[in-house]
Amino acid sequence: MRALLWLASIIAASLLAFMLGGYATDVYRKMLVWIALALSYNFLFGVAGQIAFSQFAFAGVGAYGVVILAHKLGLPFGVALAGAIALCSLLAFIVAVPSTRLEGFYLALATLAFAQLFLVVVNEGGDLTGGTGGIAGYRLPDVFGYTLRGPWYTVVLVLLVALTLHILLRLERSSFGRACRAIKDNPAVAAAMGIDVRRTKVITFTLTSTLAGLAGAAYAYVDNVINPPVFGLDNIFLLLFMIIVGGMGRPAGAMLGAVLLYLAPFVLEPIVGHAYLVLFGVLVVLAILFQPKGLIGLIDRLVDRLGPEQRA
Amino acid sequence: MLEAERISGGYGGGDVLHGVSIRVGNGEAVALLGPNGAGKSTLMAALTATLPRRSGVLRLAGHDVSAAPSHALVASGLALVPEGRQIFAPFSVRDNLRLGAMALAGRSSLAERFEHVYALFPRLAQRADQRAGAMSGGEQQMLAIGRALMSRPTILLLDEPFLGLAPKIIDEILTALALLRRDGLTLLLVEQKLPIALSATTRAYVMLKGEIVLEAGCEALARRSDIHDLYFSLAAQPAQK
Amino acid sequence: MDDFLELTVSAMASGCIYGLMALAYLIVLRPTSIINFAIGEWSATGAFVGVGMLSTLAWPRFEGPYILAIVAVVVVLGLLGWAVERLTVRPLIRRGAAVTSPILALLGVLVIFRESLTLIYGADPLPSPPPFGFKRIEIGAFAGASQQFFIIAVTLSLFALVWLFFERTVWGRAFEAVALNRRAAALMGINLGRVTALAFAGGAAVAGLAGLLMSPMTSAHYMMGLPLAIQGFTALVIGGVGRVEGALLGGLILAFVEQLGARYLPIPSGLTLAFPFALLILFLLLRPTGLIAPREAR
Amino acid sequence: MTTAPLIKVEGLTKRFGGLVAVEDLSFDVESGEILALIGPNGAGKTTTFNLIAGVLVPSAGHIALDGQRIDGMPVHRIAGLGMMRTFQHNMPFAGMSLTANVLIGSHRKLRASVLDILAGRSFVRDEETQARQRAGELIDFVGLNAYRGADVTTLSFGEGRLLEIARALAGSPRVILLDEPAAGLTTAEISRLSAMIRRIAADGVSVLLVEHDMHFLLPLAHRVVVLNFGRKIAEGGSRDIVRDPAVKEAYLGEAAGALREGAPDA
Repeated sequence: MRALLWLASIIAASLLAFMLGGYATDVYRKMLVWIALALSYNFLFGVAGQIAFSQFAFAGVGAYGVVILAHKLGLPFGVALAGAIALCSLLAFIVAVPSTRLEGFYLALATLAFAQLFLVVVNEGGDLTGGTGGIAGYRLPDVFGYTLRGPWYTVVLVLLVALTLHILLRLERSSFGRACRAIKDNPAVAAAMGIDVRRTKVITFTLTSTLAGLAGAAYAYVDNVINPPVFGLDNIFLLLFMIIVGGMGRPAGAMLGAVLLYLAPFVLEPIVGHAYLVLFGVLVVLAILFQPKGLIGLIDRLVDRLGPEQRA
Repeated sequence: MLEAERISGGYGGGDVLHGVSIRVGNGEAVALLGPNGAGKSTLMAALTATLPRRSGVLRLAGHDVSAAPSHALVASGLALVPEGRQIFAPFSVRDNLRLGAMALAGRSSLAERFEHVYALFPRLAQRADQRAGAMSGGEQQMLAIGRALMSRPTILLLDEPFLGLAPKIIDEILTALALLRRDGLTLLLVEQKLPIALSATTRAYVMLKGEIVLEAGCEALARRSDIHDLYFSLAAQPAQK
Repeated sequence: MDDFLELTVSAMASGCIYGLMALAYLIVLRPTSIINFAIGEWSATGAFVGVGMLSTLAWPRFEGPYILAIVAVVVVLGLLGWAVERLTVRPLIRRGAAVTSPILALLGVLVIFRESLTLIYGADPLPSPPPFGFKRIEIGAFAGASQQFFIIAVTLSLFALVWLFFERTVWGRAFEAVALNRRAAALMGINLGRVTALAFAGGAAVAGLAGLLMSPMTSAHYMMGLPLAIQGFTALVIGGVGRVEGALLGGLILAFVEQLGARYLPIPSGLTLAFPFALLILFLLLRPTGLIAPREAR
Repeated sequence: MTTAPLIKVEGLTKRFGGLVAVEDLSFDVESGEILALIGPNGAGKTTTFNLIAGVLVPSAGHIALDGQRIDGMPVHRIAGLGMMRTFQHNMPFAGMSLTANVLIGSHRKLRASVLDILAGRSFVRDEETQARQRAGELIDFVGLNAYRGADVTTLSFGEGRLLEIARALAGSPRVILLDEPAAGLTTAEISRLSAMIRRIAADGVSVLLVEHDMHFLLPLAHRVVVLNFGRKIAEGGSRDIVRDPAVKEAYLGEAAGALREGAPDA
């Protein structure tokens, strides 16, 4: 039953790819990447309670990694992709081991510093990273003989979201997810219950950062262009806001927040111009003040009121 | 002077205090006795609004101050010497005392307060510039009391001020409290040990498990043979209506 | 050698700005435990308020309008900081929300401020006139732009004032008392809500002043806030999150490392941008308490 | 009771700066024994409790669990060896259901790694099913089955205390440490708690508790250790302890009063 639901959702989301054209496809694809990133960030921040600012830096490692390995160094695509993801995991692990030792908001600062370092390195990477201009003019090679172009690449992105969601849901519903939530709520008590707090934090950080790297690698072939600003701090704020507005700790909330905040500018910009960003800020403050469970919490309440008997 | 009616409250989900009522008359010295865990310190926190009261009425000199925040209570004459002294260790003795007078207006009264406290505890005057945390436990306790007196309170609450002190220091502090009483200060003393309470106060409440189980004059209390059993909850708890 | 002395002046000036930003963090952080990233945007706001003031008045000479600009920045930013505390932080503290809630809410405030600045002043940088013009000044062996000396003088005076406030006034003591022991501070009759509001107002005013002082070198620009926020924080971590003098020390160390590195290390200039981050990571990992440890509560 | 003690505390000392909170304290706890630590305020009970639970590291002396030294070990490893605890102010994991809270207690017994979970290996599911079953039994045992799916923040204080106990038991502990378990409970709740603790001990689990409520504690404890000023002043059965003059003095200060009167001009 559940498997059928998954299949139906994937097919529906893929079919949409074939119906959209041109500009809409581009919007749809980027939205899928945002959803994938929001999902993994939600696990890290919403479920495990780690405030990190490095999600886009790891997406950048994935994107730059695969493009450089495949197109600058000419490695076979499969090897390049695996290499980029492995690099992500390794870097995330190196960042996580010392910084998860830090209490509270210091993790945020350490990861912020890492994210900024990554940008400096990319900007100064010369020919290898293309500097501030980034890298363009490459194309996704055939993968196992398949040419993934047009809507078919959108299907790849749908599968990316499905895979991310699948992995994170499996984790969240396991003893590991429980341990993460316990640590978020009270690390000292979690430790007293026999949970290795640091180990759990390191695994969570490494895993979600690797998923971000995968999303970044996928993003590299959306426009076949990558450049530094995409992986900067502005986007990490937006990602954070998506989760706060959608509902911290809930995958459905993260997806909802990602879709809404990604699409909102397309509606709002013609009306209010850049002021939509101010609205985002206001929305976040209001959410924290009045609706800490986010939109998904609001929907829960609505569902409760409409059909309390269904939820028992 | 101080009237607390049916105060309930506690930390987290549960109530530590179950409808506690006490009265302290003007110029009176009252003891709050009871074994540890009875809720005495929680009551002090509730009376000074450092713990949110869930229900109950608090009146100070006839005025309803149930909704007043801590700093307003201090300004209206209620001061607490908290359990464990809670002095500001890195600050000098003088700075600690000065902070005690935060609620006080006017420079002349400030000088008068310093004089008053230094007269009461001459040792504090000698150590005015010393780092408070470097003093002995007894001196720190004197500082804690002196600091509370700086706000010119009309009622002083003391939460186990004698804990862990040498008998000589205990006597010094008892003497100081007697002087304060003579000058008309109202006292509410939280204490676990009977003899000390008896020597400093005239009336006592006994608290057990968040409830007042006994109210009696100190002399009558001293004659009761079952006080020890009461502490250990072995005697039938006398119901207090 | 001349080269080095000139660099010293310029590093001192940058270090002072970083130190002011660190101080702005510190004033808020110490009594509330809240890290307020929005102070970066508040410094940008300060720059715009100051420049706005100057451009409507006559071309500034220090005797006249510039002091008005400074006053305007301090007053406007103080009010803004106070308002932000009232509207976002206080309700969260009242509710007993986790300390991350106000920090996240302040990230929302950050975006509100930055985007409002672009809406009001546009995305183009506004040139900011320095109070003493663009002439060079030489004091003994030291030489530099007049603005650099101005920054150093104002910062050192301000730090002296703030240090005196914390060490010598009862309200400064009250701030520190709240940091040491909130409950005992409340029992002294200290109004915790007022301390928090004052902390935000003071932090915002200091940040705004830093922005104004910085603006003749970079122009007032809506993007100027974030780098300042990060550099200020780095300075704070280096110096230690507990003490006023640590903020200044941290700022100076950061600036000297940056500028000496850029001048004398044989690496591409762009890479020197990495110094603050490398330094921040190093300190977070090796000495998270910073160089000057906060006072112990016991 | 078995021959070798399950917990062995020897020469335990803890200094905070100049203050000696616990000094040269030694005692044993046997398997299945209920041992209570009591003493007036400031006696060092909580410090001792935290030393044994691994929250604090002793300045001197050692603590062994079943022959293995545990002082200085990280808290989660001590729990992993089978020492579980409750907290004086209930510490439920907010935002998790009651069942999930209890399941956290079973963490030390679970073998599934992240890779096992991601690979969807079958033993992971079996393990989880078993843990859930055990959690269900424990929720029954403490009498909270009406609240299984409830948000734990809605529980009363007494119910929260029962949850703490169920959560600690979910780890199938060899020792359970109870920090003032009766504090804040009603009389009816306390008598249920007593019965529950007796049953836990009867299953061979050692119970070490810090407690103020003598009414609850004296009939319950097999043995009582009395502390004052960080030192052990008495040890023995409940009745003997209550009548011990040193204990009387520690609590009521009669001798201290006499001493004060005898002191030369102070």
